[in-house]
Order: sequence, then structure tokens, then C-alpha cells
Amino acid sequence: MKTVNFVRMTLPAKSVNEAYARVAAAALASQVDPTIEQMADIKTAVSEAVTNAIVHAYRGQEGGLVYITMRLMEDGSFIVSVRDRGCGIGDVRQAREPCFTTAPSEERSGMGFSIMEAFMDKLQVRSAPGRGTTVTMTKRLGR
Amino acid sequence: MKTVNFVRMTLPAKSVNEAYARVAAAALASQVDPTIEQMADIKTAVSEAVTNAIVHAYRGQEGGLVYITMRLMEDGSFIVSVRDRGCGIGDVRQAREPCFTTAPSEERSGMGFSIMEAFMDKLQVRSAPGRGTTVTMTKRLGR
Amino acid sequence: MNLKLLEEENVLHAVITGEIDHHNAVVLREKVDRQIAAMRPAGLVIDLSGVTFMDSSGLGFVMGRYRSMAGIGGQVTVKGATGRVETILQMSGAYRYVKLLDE
Amino acid sequence: MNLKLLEEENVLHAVITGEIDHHNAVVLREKVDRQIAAMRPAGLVIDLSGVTFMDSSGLGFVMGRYRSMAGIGGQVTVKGATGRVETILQMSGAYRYVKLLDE
Ligand SMILES: Nc1ncnc2c1ncn2[C@@H]1O[C@H](COP(=O)(O)OP(=O)(O)O)[C@@H](O)[C@H]1O
Ligand SMILES: Nc1ncnc2c1ncn2[C@@H]1O[C@H](COP(=O)(O)OP(=O)(O)O)[C@@H](O)[C@H]1O
Repeated sequence: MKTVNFVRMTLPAKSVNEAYARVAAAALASQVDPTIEQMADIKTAVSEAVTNAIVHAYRGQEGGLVYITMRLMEDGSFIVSVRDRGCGIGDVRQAREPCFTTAPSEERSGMGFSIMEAFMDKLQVRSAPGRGTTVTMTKRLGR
Repeated sequence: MKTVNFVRMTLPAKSVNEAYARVAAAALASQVDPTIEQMADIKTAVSEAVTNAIVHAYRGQEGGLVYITMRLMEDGSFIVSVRDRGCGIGDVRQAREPCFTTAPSEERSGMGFSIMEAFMDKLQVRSAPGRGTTVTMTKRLGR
Repeated sequence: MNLKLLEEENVLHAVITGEIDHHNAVVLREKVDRQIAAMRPAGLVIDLSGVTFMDSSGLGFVMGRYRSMAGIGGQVTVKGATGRVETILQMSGAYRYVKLLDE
Repeated sequence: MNLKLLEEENVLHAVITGEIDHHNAVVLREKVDRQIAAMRPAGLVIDLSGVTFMDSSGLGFVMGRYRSMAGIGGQVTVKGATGRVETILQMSGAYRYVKLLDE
């Protein structure tokens, strides 16, 4: 599948950049004229993935970086991957279960992965404890 | 000087990404509550620098990449650098003169560098023929 | 994100506008909990009608306030959720804990 | 970016709204020149009042149309430029070539 356009970016794991990542994703997706609903889905899913890198992967530590790659494909699909070099996830299957969270005291609901899964067409989570996590999501755009 | 926040990004040298780069720059600058005029200045200057990479550095060739680094500094200034690995500029002093252009047939006005200089507080151009060009601009933000 | 806190009889109204993400939710939590502690209302109404974006951090905020209010024997009501905001509240099962105000 | 072309007597009006950068200027150039060739107007009025962003590519577009019109003995008038758009036209000296319509 040919990549029509892409953006690769690195930004610090700061909560103020959750909004930045949403804007950056929406700006690329807007190049193929998605519906308002598709835009909302992408913004929500990207927000979840980036928030997880900030909250869980680096646990609020200074200096962590979030790597985002977004691609627009020839068939009109949008592929975004959010990568961190944080603590990683031991049991990905359990992490993806609705309401499972390791940070209830920070008022995490455990619904992040469920929302990514519901709002995007495809969700892939690859993680290695101590090495980091990569979340890749695909959304078909167009009317 | 301490960097408060930053974004590093890579994107293909396609004209559709001129608008993308403006949005990306404005989104970071907006984190320190700039005036509408300061936002317009940054968008214009970034647009000029990215357009030059697309039009001049790679001469419309497929496959070229534009590297943008943007930083918000502790003193409220915004520093953006736009880098390409294109043809480079032999005589930077001449290139920076108002109305000098090597692409009149593409309706370039030769005012790109003059606008960057007028709209930003500082402009630095480093270039090596055959290796590429880096344009770095600083804008003090705040009211 | 903007928060307006209004007291009406013994009920606290939290009117939120703009975007709710993890960055903002931390601020919301702090401000609303401080007011709950000071006022000890019988009910908290969270008005989401002006919310343009919300992710699961907003859900965490709503459920967190359910717990704050449960601690003082009060109830939480959510109103004005539309679009993706409503979808997220529905799919999480939040309405088993907080009341939905239909207007 | 959006372009509306209107003919009024022997004058062509190009009403541009939105953003003018290099990406859009290429499209504008093509469309306006095609109409100039077909209509051969005595004058071209470029209305920039709805332009929200313009960089030097817009300047190149204006000067390019000055040349297109000069080739058929016609004039170019610019109207509605404000803010940074006006600054760019002023600092480039474009008004030595094209007329500015004050309203
Ligand atoms: N990038 C990440 N790095 C480390 N752990 C993660 C990451 N993303 C998710 N997790 C783990 O998976 C759990 C479930 O994530 P999620 O469904 O998004 O819910 P929540 O963020 O509300 O906890 C988290 O509580 C955390 O333990
Ligand atoms: N990134 C670049 N790579 C190679 N050449 C460049 C680059 N940027 C500018 N130049 C050279 O400098 C000249 C002047 O640039 P500028 O003032 O922006 O005007 P314009 O883009 O309208 O030509 C260009 O015509 C080109 O020859």
C-alpha cells in the first residue's frame, strides 16, 4: 500500500502535548476530507494513546519522549502509531480489557484501549517490559 | 536558556504540507498565549521557509524531506528551524536580498527571506551547496 | 477548558466548556473537589453541554466525582453529553453510578 | 482557498477567500490565466478581502497577473488587503505596478 503523505514527530511526554498531538493528527487527516465523526474518532484515539505514554509509560517522569508517526494511505486510510520508550506492558491482553487500569488513584478509568478499539478500525499493541510500547491504529476515512 | 517544550518533525517536501507546517507551528506557539499578530508572523515565516525547501531545495522532486524543530523557551521566545538536504545556496548574502530569486518562472517574488526577517526577531541561514540549508528563526512572544 | 461552579440551594453545578483530556482533568478534579469539601452539597450536577472534546480522562473525572460525592452521601448527575462524549459515558457503564439528566 | 471569477463589463474580478500559499497559488494562477486568455479583459480586480493568510507566494501570484495583464494591455487592481497581507504588498513595492483600490 502506497503512503500518500506522512508526518513523523517527537515530543516531550508532557500533558500539555496531548492537545498538540490531537491537533497534529487532525491536521493530517483533514487532507483527505474526512467526516466530522471520523475526525472526532481520530482525535479521541490519539489522545488516549499519547496520554497513556505520558501517564503510564513514563509515570510523569521528566525527559520522556513520545514518537508519533502518521500516514495517509492511497486507499484513504489513516494509520497512526504512538511509541514510547517507557516501562512497557507485561500482559497486553489484560491491559486491553475494559476497566482494567493500574492507576486508579490517578482516576484512570481503564477504558483507554477500549475506546481506541471502538473508535478506530484496527488497533495493534506491541510492548516489551522495560523497553516501551508501540500502539498502532488504522482508520478508514472518506464518506 | 531552558527549553520549556518542543516538537521535532519530519515531513515530505510536498506543497500540501506548507499548510501543515503552519498549523503545527501555530499549535505550539499557542501554548504561551501569543497575540494574533505574533501568530500571523510565525505562520507566515514558517510558510516561507518550508516553501523554499519544497520549491528551491528539492525543486519539486519526489522523496525530499523537510525537518522542522520548534522550541518554546523559558523567556517566552519561540525558535523554529527548517532544514532540508537539498541543493543548498551558494551565495546566502545574495539570496537574502529583497527581490532576488532564482525561480522567476515559478512566480517566486524573491521576498521570502525579507518577509522572514521582517516578521521574526532573528533569522539565521546556514547552507552548503549540495548538502542542504537550515533556516533558524526566533520570535519573542507575549504581550 | 473552562470551569464554572454555581451553587443552587444545596446542589453544586460544574459547568465545563471546551476540551477535557488528562491535562485538564487534573485541574478540574482539584477545583471541584475543593468546592465539594467546602460546601458538602447533597448533589453535584456536571454539565457537559459545552464540551467539544472528551477522552477517557473525562470519564475518570466523572467517576472520581461519583466517589467524592459518595463519600459525603451525595449523588452525581451528568447532563448535556452529546456525540462522542455520550458514547464514552455509555460504553463505560458510567450510568450505573451517575444519573443522566434528560431535558 | 476558494476562487470566484466574475465578469463585470470588460473587467474580470477574482475574489479569493481563505489561505494563499505556494500550494494554492499554483491553482489560482492556472485558473485566472485561463480566464484572462479566454476573456481578454481590460482590467483584472483581485479581491483579497476574504484572505485569512498570505505569504510571498500570494505576492508572486499578484505580480504574475500583472505580467499576464500587461501582455494584453490591461491593468491590475488589488482591493481588500488588510493586516499581514497588506504589509507584504507594501514592503514588496507591488503598488508600483498594480493599483490599490481604496474603498
Ligand atoms: N504506553 C503504556 N506504557 C505502559 N503501560 C501502559 C501503556 N498504555 C497502557 N498501559 C497499561 O495498560 C492499562 C490500561 O490502559 P487503558 O485501557 O488506556 O486505561 P487507563 O489509561 O485508563 O489505565 C494501564 O492502566 C497501564 O497499566
Ligand atoms: N532551502 C533552500 N534551498 C535552496 N535554495 C534556496 C532555499 N531557500 C532559498 N533559496 C534561494 O534563495 C533565493 C531567495 O529566496 P527567497 O527570498 O525566499 O525568495 P523566493 O523563494 O521567492 O525565490 C531563492 O530564489 C533560492 O535561489
